[in-house]
Amino acid sequence: MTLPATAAPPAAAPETTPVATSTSAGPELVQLLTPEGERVSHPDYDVDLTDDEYRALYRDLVLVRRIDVEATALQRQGELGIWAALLGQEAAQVGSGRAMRAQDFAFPTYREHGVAWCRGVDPLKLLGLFRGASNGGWDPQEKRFNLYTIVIGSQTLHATGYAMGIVKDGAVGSDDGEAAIAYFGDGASSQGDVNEAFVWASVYNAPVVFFCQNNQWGISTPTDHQTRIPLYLRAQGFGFPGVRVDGNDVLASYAVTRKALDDARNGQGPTLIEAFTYRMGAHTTSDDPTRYRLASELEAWKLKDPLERMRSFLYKQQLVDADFFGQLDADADALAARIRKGCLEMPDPDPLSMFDDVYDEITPLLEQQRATYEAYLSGFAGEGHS
Amino acid sequence: MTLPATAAPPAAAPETTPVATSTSAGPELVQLLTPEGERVSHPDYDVDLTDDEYRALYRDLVLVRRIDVEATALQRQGELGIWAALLGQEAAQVGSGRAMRAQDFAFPTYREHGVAWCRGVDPLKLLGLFRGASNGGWDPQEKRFNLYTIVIGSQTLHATGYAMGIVKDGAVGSDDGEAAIAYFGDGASSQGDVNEAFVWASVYNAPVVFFCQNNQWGISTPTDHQTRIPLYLRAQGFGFPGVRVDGNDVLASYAVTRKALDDARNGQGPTLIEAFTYRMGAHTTSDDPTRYRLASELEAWKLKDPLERMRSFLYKQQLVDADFFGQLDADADALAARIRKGCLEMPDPDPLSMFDDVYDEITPLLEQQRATYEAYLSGFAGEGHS
Amino acid sequence: MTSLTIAKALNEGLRAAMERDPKVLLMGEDIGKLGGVFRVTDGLQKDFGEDRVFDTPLAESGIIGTAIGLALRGYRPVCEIQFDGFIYPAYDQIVSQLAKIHARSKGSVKMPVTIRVPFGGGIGAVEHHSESPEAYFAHTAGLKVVACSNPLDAHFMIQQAIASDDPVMFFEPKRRYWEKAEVDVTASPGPLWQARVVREGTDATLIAYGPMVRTCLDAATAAEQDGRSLEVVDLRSLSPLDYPTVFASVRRTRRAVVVHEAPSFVGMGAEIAARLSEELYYEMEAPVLRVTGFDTPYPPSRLEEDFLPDLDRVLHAVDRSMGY
Amino acid sequence: MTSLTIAKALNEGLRAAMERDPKVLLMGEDIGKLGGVFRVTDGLQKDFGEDRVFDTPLAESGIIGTAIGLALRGYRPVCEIQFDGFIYPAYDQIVSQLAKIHARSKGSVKMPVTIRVPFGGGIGAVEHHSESPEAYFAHTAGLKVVACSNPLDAHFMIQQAIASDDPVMFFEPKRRYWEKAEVDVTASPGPLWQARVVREGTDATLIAYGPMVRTCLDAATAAEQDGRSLEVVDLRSLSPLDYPTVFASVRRTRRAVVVHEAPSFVGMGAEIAARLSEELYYEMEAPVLRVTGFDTPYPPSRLEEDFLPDLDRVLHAVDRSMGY
Ligand SMILES: Cc1ncc(C[n+]2csc(CCOP(=O)(O)OP(=O)(O)O)c2C)c(N)n1
Ligand SMILES: Cc1ncc(C[n+]2csc(CCOP(=O)(O)OP(=O)(O)O)c2C)c(N)n1
Ligand SMILES: [Mg+2]
Ligand SMILES: [Mg+2]
Repeated sequence: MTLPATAAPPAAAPETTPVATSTSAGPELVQLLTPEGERVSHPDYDVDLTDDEYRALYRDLVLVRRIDVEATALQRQGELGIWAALLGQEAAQVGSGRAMRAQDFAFPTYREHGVAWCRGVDPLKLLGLFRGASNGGWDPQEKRFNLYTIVIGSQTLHATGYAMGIVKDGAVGSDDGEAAIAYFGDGASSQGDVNEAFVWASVYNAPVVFFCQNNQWGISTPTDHQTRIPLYLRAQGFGFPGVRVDGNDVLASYAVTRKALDDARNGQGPTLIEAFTYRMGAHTTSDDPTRYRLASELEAWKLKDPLERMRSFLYKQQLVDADFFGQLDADADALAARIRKGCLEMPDPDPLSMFDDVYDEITPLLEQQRATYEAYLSGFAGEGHS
Repeated sequence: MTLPATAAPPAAAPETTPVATSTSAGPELVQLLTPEGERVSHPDYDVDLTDDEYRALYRDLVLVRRIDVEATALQRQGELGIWAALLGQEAAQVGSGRAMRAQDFAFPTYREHGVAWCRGVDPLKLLGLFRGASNGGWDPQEKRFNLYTIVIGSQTLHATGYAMGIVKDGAVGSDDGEAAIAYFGDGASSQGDVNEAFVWASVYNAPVVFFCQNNQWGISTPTDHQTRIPLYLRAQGFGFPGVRVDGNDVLASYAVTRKALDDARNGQGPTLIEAFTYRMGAHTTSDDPTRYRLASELEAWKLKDPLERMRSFLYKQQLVDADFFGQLDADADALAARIRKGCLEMPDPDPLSMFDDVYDEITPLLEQQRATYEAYLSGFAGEGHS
Repeated sequence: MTSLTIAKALNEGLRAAMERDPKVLLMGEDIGKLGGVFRVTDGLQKDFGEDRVFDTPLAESGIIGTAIGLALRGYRPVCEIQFDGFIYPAYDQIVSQLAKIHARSKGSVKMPVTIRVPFGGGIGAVEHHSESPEAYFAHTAGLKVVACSNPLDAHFMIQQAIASDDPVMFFEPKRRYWEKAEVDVTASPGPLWQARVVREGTDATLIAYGPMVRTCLDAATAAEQDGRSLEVVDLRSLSPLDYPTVFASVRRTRRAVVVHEAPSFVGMGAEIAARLSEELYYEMEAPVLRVTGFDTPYPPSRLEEDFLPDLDRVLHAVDRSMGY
Repeated sequence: MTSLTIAKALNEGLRAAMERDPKVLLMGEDIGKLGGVFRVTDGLQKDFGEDRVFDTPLAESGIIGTAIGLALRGYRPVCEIQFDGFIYPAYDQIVSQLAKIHARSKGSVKMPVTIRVPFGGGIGAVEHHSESPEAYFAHTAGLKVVACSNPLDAHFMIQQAIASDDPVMFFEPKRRYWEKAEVDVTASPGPLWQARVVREGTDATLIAYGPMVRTCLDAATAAEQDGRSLEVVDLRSLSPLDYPTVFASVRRTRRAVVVHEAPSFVGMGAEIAARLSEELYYEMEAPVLRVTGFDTPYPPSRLEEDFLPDLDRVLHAVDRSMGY
């Protein structure tokens, strides 16, 4: 029996100019909150949060965006080497980040500032990385949030291996079980490592959730250059469930991730979540998106802004008042000020620290290079390696 | 909307002892010839061959097996370093190999002796490789059959790139179009490269057929350690068709491959074919399958022998007589004798040839190493590199 | 003569190669509309079409693996790897496939694939964007490895690399992309595999390639004030390595310092030092010294000036060499 | 004392490591029921269960990538790469991830991952089964690289590698797997990172590791007949490299020949020659010579005896060294 293609081949040969990426995700999209902030229901997913929790989610969205805006400004002022903005992806990140339970472990790429926030990583640590003062600097074990991983896709295997370890530890099969969650992008879906992670996770039935933020772009490359069918369908080829969620809907992102993580911890194995969202800013502060995408696309997506719809929802539900927003603005200002101050005051690392953590115990070669360089720095010409 | 897993998660955790691999492939199997040699029909596939063509296919099967047997014997006698037998996979290889048209290009692994045969590669060239006299030695362009590729999976990308070149050349879109076919195993399906090839082939709609011989084993590793769903379903995740064919049925293998290649050449893009078959021998002559699989499994598969069923078919159709078999035996004997003689007489390569084809033009370093070694060999201690 | 940056000189070189041979293809991540993250392919997709200049899926093994297939089909693919640190997923396709196919086929299959790699540090980037992986490839038989250091070379070397029937790893000194020089695009370049004495001197030879050539030239200028005359050799090709030019220089100066950004241990400098020590055993006045990045991962960028060899460290090594 | 082959000594070493620490896991292709293609893990799955000794899918990047995740979870994975030539698909995970995680995390994440690699030629195998990729890893900061040459070392070094909190590339001399020696499993081994003088001599030092140690010992025995006394140093650890032991030996003999199967260009021999030439500049009587595989892809196996350094080529180099 021939298996029909799940989608027809692309009408145009793929080498023709790509059209603007899709702003509509199709009927398979899980949504609990419309762009207008209307609560809608879904047969398979729901959230039942307290008023405080709804407010807290919105607060996260606002604060995370504020961190992002401040970091972008600091980069413009020369304080950071580069910054990868999460603008537009706040809901996908906060929704999934808050869906994690304390015992879960996240494996981010380089743009998961919102997830970092949910895991209690000080935003200054993130800035330290983009400033070039460190490669992260938080303790992954303590935060249960791995260091940022820049080589596209490689962290998906780390997450899978970690999840295999959860199984070996017997920490799976109940509501107290643990799970791992791997973040990656639409572009990353093409990497061999990501697909190997799918193989391993399915074969070992590992408790890992693959959370793909399809923000429509991998730098200048639209998603239709990475796949000709919706990305959540990739999971079909490996025999585990895939789901497409509205990544600009914090409630749906929360609900879908919560379910996938709970399934994983209960022994149901992996799920692929495609969070359909949009990178509203440049790829990084070094990028110039006007070279490759239309302003109209951004305009269309602005109507789906993840903060706006949650704000409307809170209003409509009468969960907030002017005081709430006043306090939140003040908190955001304070946070931004703290970040700015911390960044400006951030010391450069000690040059000699370069030699210290290459190995668990320093090697003779590095000891010699360290000593020579120390002597060199203090103006005494050392012997040996120059 | 959650996409249900296409198969339930494995009941047992995958780390428990794998059960013997499946001998039954499920109803999705495309079959045109039962193990008993009955011709059956299939709604989507058919062959309509002349009597000569039917006989020729059987002849191929017999001769290819004879080559294999002879090579195995030569290895046992120390004439080859190793041999990777195709025993049991003759029908998948001859069926697909004969389905290729003259203009198509095949990218084999290391076990495609049957395909090599169909492409007119002298079996002695294959023996030369396993003897250590060369790494192949035929001209891939002339035979439209690439050199054997031993690093698992890597040739699938070469085939895809070649197929992209077909598109660039405009040699696609009609019955005269060209296509590439990439051979690989069930084990190979786990490699990143193979999955990247699926990404690229689908995105570029490249005229390439992925021909996976699922012979149930990757050395000692059963297929259920590589995937938890049937392998032909992998294509679903990438948006192109997948089909499972009875790889012990030469007619079905022919029909399915013919259709996939024709679809490709006509611009329909890639197809994944899973040829469900069985490695009846050891992985290679270095391997000892008694360490990891049950004799009963082999016995079950012997009932599906690809030669037997074609032989029965020919008998039943009264397409053959004793003369035919007599002549075929004589031809096989002659072929085996020629191979044996050629192998025994095969000269070792000239040691200095080692330096010649590293680059298109020899480099000074290699020139020096070559000269020094030449002097060394002739007993004159040369200067320089020793 | 036009004044060109290295990036622009490469761009023009690519253009010339594409005009000359319709089989030349450019492929890589974001090289089309964006023109690559360094704009080296700027405008080429517009002018040559999406069939010849195309964005690939995000997978480096896929890039090199399909380039091999395209080469087998008669094309001459020029692959861009976005940054040095992202070449490793393609490592198998480069060292086990691309490098060996010519030998494996006894010369019947040519592999005219060029792999462009912006390499080295000094741009304040995050991890994996400042690596110098050239030694890995130089150690691999079957590959040719070159590095340009200035706009003129950039312009011609890229064309020569593309014209080569062997696979060429083409390293571009990313922090020098915006340095300008006059380029006579009508000049006829010497062989790709030849090193060049880019500054003459008598007291010691500085041996460098890629971004460190500029550093060595600056060091030589500075040394002049102290009355020291340093010769600078730009290797240009790392594999094959033009030892005759290097030997000739060091025979004259009798002292050599090799400079590169990559770590020292089993690096290019080791090879050059080993070979010079052997061949010029009776002719040198001092051991070959190495000035290199430290044997650590590339550090966070606030420390890169400490990590990278600079003028002072080069001169310091020259002092040491003169001390023998 | 028991007489053990290298393969069996490794097997017993793995067993001891697994008994000592329940966090030790073995993973790789065909290491379970089959016991690996060289039977190094023979019987271990049976005794320790499929949870601790498991066959993986056929994907080397997956093996190393998931081992990293397991290490993060507190395990000590020991990964088998089936043959040297199949390590390259895992290259990114090894050099960009595994090697850097300790530094990246400023020491907060340990990566006690051991990667076992049967390496080198001489077994009459087909392409990709006889490679010596150690230089690639030695050039990579953050990795430790060792090679055993005899059953005793095999037994203890594998245990020490597993006990190390740093990632260790563990190279096993595949053509020596079946060589036997007496092993006292109750002995207490010296540090993993130390080279060892395995034969004393006065005229020149042969420096080798892995499979070439036996070759050098044989050469030294043969040289004795000619009245020549050769010292043999087994490096054991390639990175870090125990230069003090090497220097001490060469200070005595004043001559050195480095021997390895890998190609010479930018290989381990280059590093050792460069460093010796610098440090023992006034103390050597001849340049350091290298006896290595040629700078070609590993040839078809009928030519491997030509490619591989053998006793004669080693002695020929000694002659050359003595000629200075
Ligand atoms: C292996 C590798 N190749 C290339 C890059 C350079 N690069 C950084 S981000 C990026 C695009 C990533 O796209 P996507 O996965 O969609 O993530 P996004 O940036 O959109 O969040 C590329 C090509 C890299 N970091 N790693
Ligand atoms: C990258 C790589 N890893 C490991 C090997 C060693 N190896 C050779 S064949 C094989 C199993 C292949 O299984 P499969 O793909 O099913 O092909 P089959 O041998 O069954 O035809 C392995 C692991 C290899 N050749 N290449
Ligand atoms: Mg993206
Ligand atoms: Mg198989």
